[in-house]
Amino acid sequence: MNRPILSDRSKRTDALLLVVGLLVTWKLASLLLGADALPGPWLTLLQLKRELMAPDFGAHLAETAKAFSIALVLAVLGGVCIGLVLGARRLAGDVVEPLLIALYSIPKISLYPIILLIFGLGISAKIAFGVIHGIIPIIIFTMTAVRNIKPVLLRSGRAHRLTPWQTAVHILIPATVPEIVAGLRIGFSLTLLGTLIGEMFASQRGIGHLLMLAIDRHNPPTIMALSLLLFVFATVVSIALLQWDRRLRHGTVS
Amino acid sequence: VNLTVTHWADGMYGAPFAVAVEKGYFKEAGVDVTGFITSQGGGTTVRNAMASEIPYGEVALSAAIAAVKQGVKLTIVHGGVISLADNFWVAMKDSPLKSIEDLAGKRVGYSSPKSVTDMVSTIALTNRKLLDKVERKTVGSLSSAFTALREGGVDAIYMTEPIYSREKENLKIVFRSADEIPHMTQTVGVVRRDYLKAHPETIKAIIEGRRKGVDYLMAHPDEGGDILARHYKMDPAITKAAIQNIISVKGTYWSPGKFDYEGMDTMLKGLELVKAIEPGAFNWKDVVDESQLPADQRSQ
Amino acid sequence: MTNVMDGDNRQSSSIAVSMAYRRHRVVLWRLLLVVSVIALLELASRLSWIDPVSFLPPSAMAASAWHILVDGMYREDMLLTLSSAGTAVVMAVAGGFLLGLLLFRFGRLRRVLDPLLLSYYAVPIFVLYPMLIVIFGLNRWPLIVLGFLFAIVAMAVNTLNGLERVPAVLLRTSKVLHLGPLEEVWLIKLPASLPFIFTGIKLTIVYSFIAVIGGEFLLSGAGLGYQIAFAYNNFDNQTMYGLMFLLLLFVGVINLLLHSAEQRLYQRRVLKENA
Amino acid sequence: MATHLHSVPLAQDDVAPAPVHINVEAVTKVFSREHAEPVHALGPVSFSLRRKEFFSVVGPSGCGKSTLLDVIAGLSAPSDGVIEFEGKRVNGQVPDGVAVVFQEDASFPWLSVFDNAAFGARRAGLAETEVRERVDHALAFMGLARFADAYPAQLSGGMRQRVCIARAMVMRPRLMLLDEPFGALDQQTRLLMGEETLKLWRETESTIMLITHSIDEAVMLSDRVGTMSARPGTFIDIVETGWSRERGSETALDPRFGALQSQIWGKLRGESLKTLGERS
Amino acid sequence: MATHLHSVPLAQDDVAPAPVHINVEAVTKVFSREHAEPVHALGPVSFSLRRKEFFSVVGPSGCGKSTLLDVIAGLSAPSDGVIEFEGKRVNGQVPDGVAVVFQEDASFPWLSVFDNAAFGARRAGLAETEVRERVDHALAFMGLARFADAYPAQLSGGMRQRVCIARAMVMRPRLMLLDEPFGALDQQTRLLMGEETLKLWRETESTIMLITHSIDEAVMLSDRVGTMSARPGTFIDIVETGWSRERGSETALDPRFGALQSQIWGKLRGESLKTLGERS
Ligand SMILES: Nc1ncnc2c1ncn2[C@@H]1O[C@H](COP(=O)(O)OP(=O)(O)OP(=O)(O)O)[C@@H](O)[C@H]1O
Ligand SMILES: Nc1ncnc2c1ncn2[C@@H]1O[C@H](COP(=O)(O)OP(=O)(O)OP(=O)(O)O)[C@@H](O)[C@H]1O
Ligand SMILES: [Mg+2]
Ligand SMILES: [Mg+2]
Repeated sequence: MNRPILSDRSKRTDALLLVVGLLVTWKLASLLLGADALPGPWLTLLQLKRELMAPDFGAHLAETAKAFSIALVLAVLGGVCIGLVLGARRLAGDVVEPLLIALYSIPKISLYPIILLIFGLGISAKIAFGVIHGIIPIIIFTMTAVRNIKPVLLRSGRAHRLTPWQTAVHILIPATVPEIVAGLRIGFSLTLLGTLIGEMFASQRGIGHLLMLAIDRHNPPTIMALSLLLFVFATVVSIALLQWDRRLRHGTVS
Repeated sequence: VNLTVTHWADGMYGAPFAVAVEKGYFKEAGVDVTGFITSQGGGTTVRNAMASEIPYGEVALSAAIAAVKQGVKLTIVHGGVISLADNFWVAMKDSPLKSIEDLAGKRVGYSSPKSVTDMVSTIALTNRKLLDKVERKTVGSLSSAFTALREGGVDAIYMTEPIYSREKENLKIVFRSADEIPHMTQTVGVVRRDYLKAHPETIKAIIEGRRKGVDYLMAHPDEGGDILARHYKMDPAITKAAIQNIISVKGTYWSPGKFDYEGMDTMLKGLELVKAIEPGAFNWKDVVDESQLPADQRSQ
Repeated sequence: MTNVMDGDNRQSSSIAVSMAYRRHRVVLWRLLLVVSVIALLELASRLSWIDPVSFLPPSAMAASAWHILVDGMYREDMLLTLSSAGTAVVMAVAGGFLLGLLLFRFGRLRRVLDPLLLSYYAVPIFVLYPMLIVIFGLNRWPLIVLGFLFAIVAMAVNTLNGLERVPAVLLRTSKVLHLGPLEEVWLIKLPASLPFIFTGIKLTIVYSFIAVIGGEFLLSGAGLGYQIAFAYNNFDNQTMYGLMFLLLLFVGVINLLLHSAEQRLYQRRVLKENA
Repeated sequence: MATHLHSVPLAQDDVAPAPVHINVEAVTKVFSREHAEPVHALGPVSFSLRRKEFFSVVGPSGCGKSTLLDVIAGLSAPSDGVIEFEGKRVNGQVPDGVAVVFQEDASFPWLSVFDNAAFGARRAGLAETEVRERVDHALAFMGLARFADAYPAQLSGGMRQRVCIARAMVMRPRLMLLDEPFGALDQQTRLLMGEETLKLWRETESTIMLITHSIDEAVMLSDRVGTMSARPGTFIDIVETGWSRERGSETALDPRFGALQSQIWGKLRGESLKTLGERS
Repeated sequence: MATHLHSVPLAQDDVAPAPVHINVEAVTKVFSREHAEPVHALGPVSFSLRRKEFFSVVGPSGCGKSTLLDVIAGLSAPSDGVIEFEGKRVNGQVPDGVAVVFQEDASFPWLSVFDNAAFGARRAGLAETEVRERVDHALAFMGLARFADAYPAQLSGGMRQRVCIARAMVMRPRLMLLDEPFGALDQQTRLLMGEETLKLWRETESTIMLITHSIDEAVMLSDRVGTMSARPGTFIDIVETGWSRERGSETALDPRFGALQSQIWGKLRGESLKTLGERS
């Protein structure tokens, strides 16, 4: 129960270990599969540098960043709110959950005509794609967590005459922070994925478009370079969320 | 405004558009074209085109036919790419395969059932009476096709320009689709019907601009290659090689606007052959409108 | 107790009705919701509020689905997809659970891998497809592995969430009772974290299907996903919505079965009040 | 407003009949279980509490005491019967002015001891200085001053329970419902806490209903002690102790103490035997 | 094997010195907390239990009783010191033949009462008929016979605790560690359970260490009672009661009972005051 407190140094060693381990695995895989199928780390980095230097890369990045950040805000706010409601209202949750999950499983690309119809071409279609990809996992994670809160904590909330809003802010959310953060982390990545997929279809700008182009033109170095970029970005955010989670959790786990 | 062009940036269909934008032909004709939209798959491209500010696009003929058959209200207003000059079947450089006849007993990869590559390989092999001697496999997109070829999963795959020109050190052409099927229309220009009625002059301007682009391209293929390279963000050597490669094949590739009804019929038959569409009467008269073409490009 | 339960007949029959309502209200509400949404869509598309080129009335979808089923023309594709997705689900559930356990057990491993676990969803996973072809060859396995890779992390994360929520006193009890590591997993950790595991399984199913079908959609030449994509590109709304309808129905039914199994397990643990 | 008063006479040191603070009438609770016969947990129970009264409930394990508390607090609806608090019907909501300390540990693991104690007061919108003052006082009162910055996971069972009492105390409620709040405390601390509760009760003038397992505690602290039967719990006896408001642990020396204690003891013995008597 | 015996004389009815069953030497426990000074929770504590002894521990809330139990059971490692059970050092593992009932509710919510009680015995590989027999007996013993098919969520707090006791009982352990097992029971049930525990103890011949908050209970049931100081808990007193093995609740009538009770009471008062005395 009393875990040794980790020194910063061992944390740093862990991180280093991870990065080195990944690079080595990558390099080995690349040697094994051939640099044509899987460009190695160095090649990818060079390509990434080239991509970053491209004059209009900034515009693509900005486009994606804008669509993604809006989608993320919508997915997170919507997902957490809906998840809280569905978790707290057992009946509503029971009714809706299986439907939500079933709906989520249809290939979202085939919803494209409908989205095009509603949002037209352009950024709002991309945002919609991002949101529909990211929101459901956030809802499900939040809902599951809320349902598993110790009942006596909810009863305490009622005994303090909390409004539903207060209950959410002061009990449901803090009691479920670990799961919400896990949901956010998955939701974050899936929203990004959704936005990219949206860009592959509905746009001539953005990282997703570049990626699709690279796939269509069969350009493995570019594919790898962009994937690396996305991966590093998502990892950095993931680490930040994790750190935040740890801060919020102090004392909860002994 | 944006125009929709299928396979913009990874196919050769966009070359006249790139030239027309660069040389200001569109502006001269009276439309201010600033960019191009493309997307995955023919159907999406048509949908995107129909949803754009100017609901016009140069799209795959197969997608246009399917759309019309399903009741999308569009009109075909000009011919686009009317030969298969950019379409090859290739093997690895060190492969012994040299011609279509060598494919007997081998495995050939096409993208997916009912696709144009399915159709082209079916027609070509049928013409050579090889269809039952060749094992045809689906290999998906160019990336996975390439991988399959390299790993020996198949012996030959489909290939298109300008990717071919980029990869040509590794590849050799087994046969050219255009040699087997001389006439086949790949793309056409389509417009939403109501828009055509309301703004015929815009469409006329687009067709005119594109035509000048085609003319320039034929007259100055090297400069055309440079322009295309800028728009596609590619190495000019590659685009130049691709254009040269296409021009070297006999017959027209980029139609200045004129329809090639024979090639369109071939496409229609081919689609029926691979069961991509239901067989049945299809009358070009109902969907084609030649009124916006320059006089010299009309059929009669 | 008897004098409370034995009201007059009318009252007890109204109690019976309300009990029946209680027992089935979830199903009733769900039905009501589905029916009203479908009715709305039907109305909207019949009255052409929605462009008929983009959308079909649900009744037409159902009819088309029925037609497809009876006709059997896509049977092979469906079986292909279902078997691939099914394999992916089984692998991902087992693998994800194990991974979750490992991460829970080895804090260091977890600290090392944690940041990667979720960020990998950000990379469009089908860029891996060519590599998978190299590894597994030109067959169904690359798709199955795609489904597996896409789903395993959701399962692992949920397992981890669940394990973290196992009350410490139960783990201490298991130590006192000398349970071996396997027994502890099977008899304590698994049942105690079951709600989270269930969520994991549900998401696993969804993700496996998404990846397999999405993969077919973009990369392959066979399967439900490919047929949907083809119908989509061909503006063949009948077939596309018919197939989607079948898919929805199938995943929906699986989920409902899971949901009801979960409910049955839950009932014992959760306070069910008759107020 | 119900004017029904329980038949037990009022405490001697009250001159005029104190107004009814809470009134429970013919309340029952039946839990239905799926695939099993329903459990009749409580009642019918009828009684009322006077304003500022200290009322204790004792009864065998599983007889429905916690259920009764839930129903009174408005945390669960009775299957039958009516509860009125300050003249208004309690209806699926905890009325204003009521604080509850549950039998289980209800401390919020994500809040420090200080924030736990401050929780209710902050939600009620008290000024932060006022909150700080009250919480400091309550924590000191509970012997937790040095643990203000600790988190519940770092406390012993009894300390956590004290955190919950502090949280209720800070609210200065008009009615306090305490479900075996000293259950995890040692006897001596329990005694001290009992005396402190009396002091609190006198100071704040709140009505208290205390569920306890200790007959001594019940007799020592209360104006009246209700004894419940085995499940389904009903009151088989409500005795008036007759202590003055200024009482303390010295009541234990009063000759009546022993008599009251053995009266309740006698009643309870039979019921507990009944509960355990289901043995073969 | 350690032959060190505690200096307190043996129970009178033992003729020869009983062998040492468990030996605790100079054990301390310090919890380190992140961003806060470490908490010295326990010790140094040294004592030993004889085989078949009934030993009770009383002490103020938060003094380290549960911590002591954890350390003895091998559930957490001491910061310092050595524990030996049956001559073998306890080393991060619960030794065979030890059963523990925790202060918190440790029933498995997904198992029925019967399966909860049968859990340990089934794991130990007993034949199902044997398991059934033992469980039926234990549940009847605990007054839970009619709830064999219920699930913990449908039980009251006291009933759940009884389920956990039944689970430990079914194991027939050589050493039983009970952490305030009757905490959620009413006084009368508690008394009855205490007597039943004595019966169990005599029948099964196991050594029992009981942590309790009730001095009466401790004195009534035990061979020896240890009183702990405020945190960090150490034994400030270990008294021998001198009851015969065949005792029951009638020990309360023994003249020595009162004396023992007030001796412990006296020691404990100061410590509890110290604990609560941190108040301003
Ligand atoms: N949710 C429920 N479903 C079914 N039965 C229940 C439920 N909650 C309580 N009961 C039953 O109601 C009875 C009374 O429970 P309650 O918790 O009120 O007892 P209690 O008097 O507080 O006991 P204790 O002193 O042990 O805490 C018990 O027999 C229990 O089995
Ligand atoms: N994980 C922990 N981290 C920090 N401090 C702890 C931890 N666990 C216990 N403590 C501290 O150790 C001390 C003793 O705790 P313990 O649970 O042993 O008390 P106890 O005697 O059992 O009390 P009670 O009678 O209230 O159950 C307490 O002061 C508590 O704050
Ligand atoms: Mg209770
Ligand atoms: Mg303790």
